[in-house]
Amino acid sequence: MAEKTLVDAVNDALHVEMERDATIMVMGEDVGRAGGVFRATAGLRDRFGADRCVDTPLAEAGILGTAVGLAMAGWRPVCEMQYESFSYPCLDQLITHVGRYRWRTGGAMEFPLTIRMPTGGGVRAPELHEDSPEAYYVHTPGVKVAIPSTPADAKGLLAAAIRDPDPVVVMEPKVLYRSPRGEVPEGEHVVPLGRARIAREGADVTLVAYGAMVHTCLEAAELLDASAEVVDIRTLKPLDEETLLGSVAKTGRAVVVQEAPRVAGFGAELVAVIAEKAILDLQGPIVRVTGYDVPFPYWSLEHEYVPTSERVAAAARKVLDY
Amino acid sequence: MAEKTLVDAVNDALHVEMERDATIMVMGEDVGRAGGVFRATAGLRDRFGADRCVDTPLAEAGILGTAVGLAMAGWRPVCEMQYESFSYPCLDQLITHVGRYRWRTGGAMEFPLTIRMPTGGGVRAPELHEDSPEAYYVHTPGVKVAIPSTPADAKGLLAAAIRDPDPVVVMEPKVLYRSPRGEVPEGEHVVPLGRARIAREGADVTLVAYGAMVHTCLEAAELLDASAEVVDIRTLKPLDEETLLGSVAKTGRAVVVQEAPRVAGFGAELVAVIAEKAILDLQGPIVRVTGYDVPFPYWSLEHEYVPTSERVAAAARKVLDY
Amino acid sequence: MAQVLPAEHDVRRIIGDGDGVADGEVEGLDDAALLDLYRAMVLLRTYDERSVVYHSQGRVGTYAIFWGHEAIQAGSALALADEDWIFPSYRESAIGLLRGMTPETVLSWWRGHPAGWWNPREFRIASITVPIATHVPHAVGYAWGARLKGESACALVYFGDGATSEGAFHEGANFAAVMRAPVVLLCNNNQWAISTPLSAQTRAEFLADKAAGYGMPGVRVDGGDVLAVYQATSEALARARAGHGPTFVEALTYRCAPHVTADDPTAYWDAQRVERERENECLGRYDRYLRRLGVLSDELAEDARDDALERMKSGIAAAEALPPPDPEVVFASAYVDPPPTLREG
Amino acid sequence: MAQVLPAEHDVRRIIGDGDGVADGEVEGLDDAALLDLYRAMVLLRTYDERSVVYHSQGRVGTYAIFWGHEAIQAGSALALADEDWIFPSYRESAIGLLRGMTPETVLSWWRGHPAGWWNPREFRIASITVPIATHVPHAVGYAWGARLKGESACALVYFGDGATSEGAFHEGANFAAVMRAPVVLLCNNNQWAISTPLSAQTRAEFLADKAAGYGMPGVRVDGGDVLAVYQATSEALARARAGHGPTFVEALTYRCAPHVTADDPTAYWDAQRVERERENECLGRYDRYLRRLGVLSDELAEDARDDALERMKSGIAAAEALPPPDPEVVFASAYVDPPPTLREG
Ligand SMILES: Cc1ncc(C[n+]2csc(CCOP(=O)(O)OP(=O)(O)O)c2C)c(N)n1
Ligand SMILES: Cc1ncc(C[n+]2csc(CCOP(=O)(O)OP(=O)(O)O)c2C)c(N)n1
Ligand SMILES: [Mg+2]
Ligand SMILES: [Mg+2]
Repeated sequence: MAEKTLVDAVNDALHVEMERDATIMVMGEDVGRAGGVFRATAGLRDRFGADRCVDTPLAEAGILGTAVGLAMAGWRPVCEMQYESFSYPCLDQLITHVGRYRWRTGGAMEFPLTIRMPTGGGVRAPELHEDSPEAYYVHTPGVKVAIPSTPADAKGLLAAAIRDPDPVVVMEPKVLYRSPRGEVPEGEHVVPLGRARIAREGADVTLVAYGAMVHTCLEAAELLDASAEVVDIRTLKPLDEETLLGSVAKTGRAVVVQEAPRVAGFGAELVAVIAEKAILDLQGPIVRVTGYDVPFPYWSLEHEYVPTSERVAAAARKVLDY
Repeated sequence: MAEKTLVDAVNDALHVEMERDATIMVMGEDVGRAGGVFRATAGLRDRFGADRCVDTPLAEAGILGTAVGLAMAGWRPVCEMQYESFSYPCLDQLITHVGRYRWRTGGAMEFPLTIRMPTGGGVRAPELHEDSPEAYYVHTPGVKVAIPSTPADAKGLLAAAIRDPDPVVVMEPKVLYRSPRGEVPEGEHVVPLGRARIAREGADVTLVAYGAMVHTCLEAAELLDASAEVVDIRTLKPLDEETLLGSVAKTGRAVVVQEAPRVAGFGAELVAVIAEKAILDLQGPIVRVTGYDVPFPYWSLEHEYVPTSERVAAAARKVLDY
Repeated sequence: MAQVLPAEHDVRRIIGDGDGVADGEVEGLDDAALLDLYRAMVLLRTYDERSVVYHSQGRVGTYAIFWGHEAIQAGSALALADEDWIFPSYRESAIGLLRGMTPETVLSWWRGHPAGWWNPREFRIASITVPIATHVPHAVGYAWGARLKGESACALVYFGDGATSEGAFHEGANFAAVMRAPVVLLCNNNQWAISTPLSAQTRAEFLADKAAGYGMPGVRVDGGDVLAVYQATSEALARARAGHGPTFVEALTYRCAPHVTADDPTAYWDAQRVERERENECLGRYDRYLRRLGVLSDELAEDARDDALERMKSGIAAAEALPPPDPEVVFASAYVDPPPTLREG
Repeated sequence: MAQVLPAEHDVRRIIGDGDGVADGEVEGLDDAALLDLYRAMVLLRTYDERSVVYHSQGRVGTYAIFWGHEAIQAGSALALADEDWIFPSYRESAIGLLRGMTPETVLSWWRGHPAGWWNPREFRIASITVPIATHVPHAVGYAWGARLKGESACALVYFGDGATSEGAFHEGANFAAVMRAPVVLLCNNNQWAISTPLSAQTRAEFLADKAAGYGMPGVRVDGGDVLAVYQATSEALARARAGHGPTFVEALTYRCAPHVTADDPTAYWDAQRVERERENECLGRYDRYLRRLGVLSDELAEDARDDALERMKSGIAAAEALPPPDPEVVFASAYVDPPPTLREG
C-alpha cells in the first residue's frame, strides 16, 4: 500500500475505474486539459482520450442534464462540480430528474451516474468556495450521498459510487485534499456504501461526524478525560443506522457534529434517528455542534465558524456532565 | 370578518399590502394577465398596473435574480414560483445570493424580498406538482420560511413576510387553497413571523406540524383516546422554540409530522431541537411521520404517500404506549 | 470555428392554399407515406379531442391539449429513423402513439396511474418531461452519447416558445453545438406560454435567431404544414447524421385551445384571432392538400378516423379496467438498490 | 416586435498601430479626459501587478489577475455617469478604485477580511460576484427597477466569455431585452475560461451573435483599445438612457496571465501566443497613442505610476494594519432581524 493524499486517492480511483469499465466518462469544467483545479482528474485525458475526459462548457446544469442523457445512451458519467457552491445551479436537474428518472420509467432504466465535488471550509478561499451543502443532496429522493474522511475511503467510496446502479453524490472535504496522507490500497478498492466506520473506540460518549469533522472529533476525543468513541458516518444515504445506534447504545451519549449551517442540516437527521430509535439508551440530551445559520464567513474569520475540537469537546463535556 | 378561502386570503394580502406600500411589486409567470394559475394574483394588474404586477418570461432563476436587483433599486419584489417544483431552478440564486447579499454588504443593504409558492400534494396533479421542498429553503442561511395552515394565517404571514426586512419564503399548501374556508380579518392583518400556534390544546401527546399536515394532526387527535395537543409551527425559521418546547414539556411526548420525504427533512430539525433541549421532559421516543425517500408518486397513489391521520394516530399511540 | 450562416427568416411552406399559392411536394414521400402522415395526424387529433371529452367526464385528470399541433408532432416524428430517440414535453404526451404505444398507456399517464410509465428503450421515447426545458440537455446528452458510441441514432427534442427563456434550454443548446450532438431542437412556437404572449417572452424577432448564438443553423417552418415540418426535420436529421451537429427548428403555430384543461384563456386571448387560426388548422389543410393531389378519398379519411376512434375507445376502456395500482409501486423503482429505511415514513 | 439588426461583426478600433493603421479619435474626449483614462489604466495595472507580488509574499490570498484587461475596465467604467451602477465579477475586483474606493478595501477583500466589504450604494458598485454569470440578472433587475422609478441610472455588468454558457447569463439577457432594462452587458472575451478555450465553450463564431437571439444589438470591440471600449460603451449607454434597452458588447482580449494566482496555465496555453499578446497589451498601446498625439509626456506617465504605487503602498499598509476582524461580524449582518437561535452552533 502506498501513502497518498486524498486528492491523489480520488485520481487513483478514477484511473482504476475507467480502466476497468470503458463506459465510464469523466466530465466537468477544466477536468481535461488542466486535470481539474485540484488536479483530481490529472492524467485522465491523456490516458483515456478527450471523449472520456471531457472539458465541458461552463454550465453546471448543462453538465448534469447532459449526463442524464449520456446515462440513457449507456454511459456512466462521473460529473465534477468544480466547487460545492457551484453545484447549486445543478440542483434543479438533480431534484427534478436525476433522483426521479428511474422511477419515472417504472424501474426500466438505470441512471448510474456519479457527481463528485470538493466540499467544506478551512481553506482560506474567497466567498462561495467553502460551503457544506450536503443536506440539499441527502434530502433528495433517489440520490445517495457519501463523504469520505480518509484517502482510502475517498478511493473506495468513489469506486463504490461509480459502480453503484443509482445516482451517487460524493463530496470530498477539500481541506483534507493535501493532508493528512494515508495508506491507500493499490488497484481496485471498493468501500461499500452504507457502512459507517468506528474511527476511534470509546466507552463514554459517541461523537458522530463525517468528512473533515471526523478529524475534529478525533482531536476532541484527545481533549476529553472521558473515553470518546468517534463514528465516521461515511455514507449519509444509505445511512448505517446499526453502527450509529450500536455506538450510542454502548456509550449512552451522543454529540453530532456538522460543519454546515445548523438549521435542518444532516446532523438533525442523525439526531432524529437516535431520538427515535435509541431513546432508552440515552443518558443525556443529544447535542449538535455545527456551523451557524449565516453565510460561511470571509476566510479571516473561518475558524470562528467551522466547529473546532474545543467546541466539540465542550459539547461532549456538557453531555457527560448531564 | 369574512369567510375566505386560503387563496383568496393570499390575494387579499397582496391587495392590502400593495395598496399600503407603492414599492411592492408582484412578479412571476402568468401573475398578470391571467391572475396566476391559482388566481392568487387576480386583479392586481388591473389595480396596480402592469409595472407592479409583472408577467415575466418563463425563467425562475431570472425571476429571483432580477428580484435581487430590483431590491437594490428600492423595490420590494414579491416573486411567485408557479409550483414548488418549478422553484428548483431558483435555488442557485436563493443560496448564492438572496440569503447572502446583505451579509456581503456588511449589512449596508436590505433585501426585503418575498418568494411565494404553492406547495404540497393531495391535489391529483401530474408529476412535479406535489412536492414539499421546504427543507431546501429552511437550510439556507439568510432566508426565513413560513407555511400557513389557515386562511387567516395565509394572509397574516404573507403580510409579515412582505414587511420583513429579510428575504422570506412563504409556501402555501395548495391542497388548502380552496377549502376549508376560514375567518380572515379585513384590511391590514399581520401574523408576526416566529410565533407558533397551539391549534388544539391537549395534555398527553404533542403533535407537531405545519401547513396541510396541521389538519391531518387535528384529525388524528380525534382518533386518539388520549388528549393530543397540536402545535402549528407556522414559521419554520425563525422557529418558535418556546411554544414547541412548552408543549412537549407539558405532554412529555412528541410526534413530528411532515409531508416531505423523511431523510433530512425539516421534521428532523424539530426532533433535534426537542432532543437537545427537552430530553428530561420526554417520556418516550420522538417519532416522525413523514413522506418517504422516494419521488412523490403519481396521483392515483398519492394517498399512500402523504401522511394520513391514521398514520399519525398510530405513531401517537406508539409513543403513548411506550 | 465553422462559419454558420444566419438563421433563415423565411417561413418554409409546402402546402399551398388551393388558390394563389401553389402546392409543393416533398421528394421521396410517395402516396403511402403521405397517407401515413395523414393517419398519424388523425390519430393525434382524435386522441386529443377524446381526451378533452374524457377530462370533462372526469375520466382523465388535468390534460395538456395539443389541438392544432398535430402537424408539428407528426411531421417531425415521422421524419425520424426508428432508432432515433424522441424527448417529449407534456405537449407531446401522445407522441408514442406514432410508435405503437397504446392510448391506454398515455391515458393512464394523465390518469395519474403508473401504467402510464413506459420503458423509454422500448419506444425510443424518453419519459414525458413536465418542467419546462429541463429535458433539452437530456436529448443533447443522449445524442452526444450515441455518437460517442459510434451509433447513428439522433435525438429530437420538443419544447415551446416559452421554454427558450429557460437557462436549461440555453445550456442544452450550447452543449449540443459544442459536442456536435446529432440532435434536432424543435421549438413549437405556438405564441403562448400559458397566458404569456411571445412578445412578453422575448424581444427576438424570430426565435430561430437564437441559433446563430450557438453557432448552429436555424430554420423557420410553418407548423401548420405537416410537409414543411417533415422536410425541415429530415434535413436537420441528415445534417446531424452526417456529423454536422444540431439544428434549431422553429415551427410556427398558434395555440387555439386552453393551455391545459384547467386553464381559462378567455381572460387573456384574442377570441377573433383564435377563430381565424382554428379555421386554418393543420389537419384540414393537409386533408385539402391530399384531396387536391387526389391521394385522399372520403373513404380513406373516414377509415383513418374510425380506426383512431376505435383505438381510443379500447384505450380508455383498458385504462379504466386497470386495477388500482399496487401501493408497492410507491417504493418499487426509486432506487435499484434502495436504502434499508426506504419504507420508514 | 422591433426590428433588430444582426450584430456587428467588425471589431471596432480607434487606436492605430503607429504604422499603416491611422489613429482615430473619440468625439468629446479632450486631453484631460484622455489622461483620466490613462491614469485609470495605470492605477488598475499597478493594483494588479502589486497584488501578484503581495500574493507571492503571502500578503493576499488567491487573487484573480486582470493584467491586460485594464482597457476594458477603464474604458467602460469611465464611460458611465456617476449615478450608473457597476456589477463586477471577481475579474473586476478593483473597479472601485476608479470611483474613489481605496486599495485597502479591495486588498482586504482578497485578504478574506470583512473590511473588504463595501456599501454598494456608496460607490454605485455591487458586491463582487464570485459565481459565474449569476450577477447578470442582478444588474438587469437593478436597471429595470431604476427605470420603473423614473430614474435615469443605467447598469453595466461585466462577465467573461465562459459566462455566456451559463443559464444565468441567458435568463438575465432575455429579461433585459423584454423589460427594456437600461443595461450594458459587457463580455470580457479573453478567450479562456480557466483552461477551457473559447472553441470548447461555444461554436458561435462571434459571441456578439448571441445578441440577436435576445433582440438586442450586439457589437464587437477591440478590448485592447481603451478608446474603442469607451466609445462602444458610451453608445450603448446612450441607447439605454434613451429607453431603447440593453446592448451586448463583446470586448476581445486575451488572457496573458494565469486565471488566478493558484493556476498554472503552462499545461494548457500556447506560450508563444501569450508572448505575442503581451507585447500588444493595452496600456502600452494607449501610452504610445497618447505620445503620438502629444498628450502624454514622460513626466505625466511617471507621475501616474508613482501616484498609483503610492496608493498601493498605503493601501497594503492600511490593510495589514487592520486589527483582526471582530468575531461578531460572523453574526452581525446575515439578517436584519435574526432568528433568536442564530448563535447556536
Ligand atoms: C420550470 C417550469 N416552470 C414553470 C412551469 C409551469 N408551466 C407549465 S407549461 C408553462 C408554459 C410553457 O409554455 P411553452 O414553453 O411556450 O410551451 P407550450 O405550453 O406553449 O407548449 C408553464 C409556465 C413548468 N412546467 N416548469
Ligand atoms: C457557477 C460557477 N461555476 C464555476 C466557477 C469556477 N470558475 C471560476 S472562474 C471560471 C472561468 C470563468 O471564465 P470566464 O467567464 O471566461 O471569465 P474569466 O475568468 O475569463 O474572466 C470558473 C469555471 C464559478 N466561479 N462559478
Ligand atoms: Mg408556447
Ligand atoms: Mg474568459
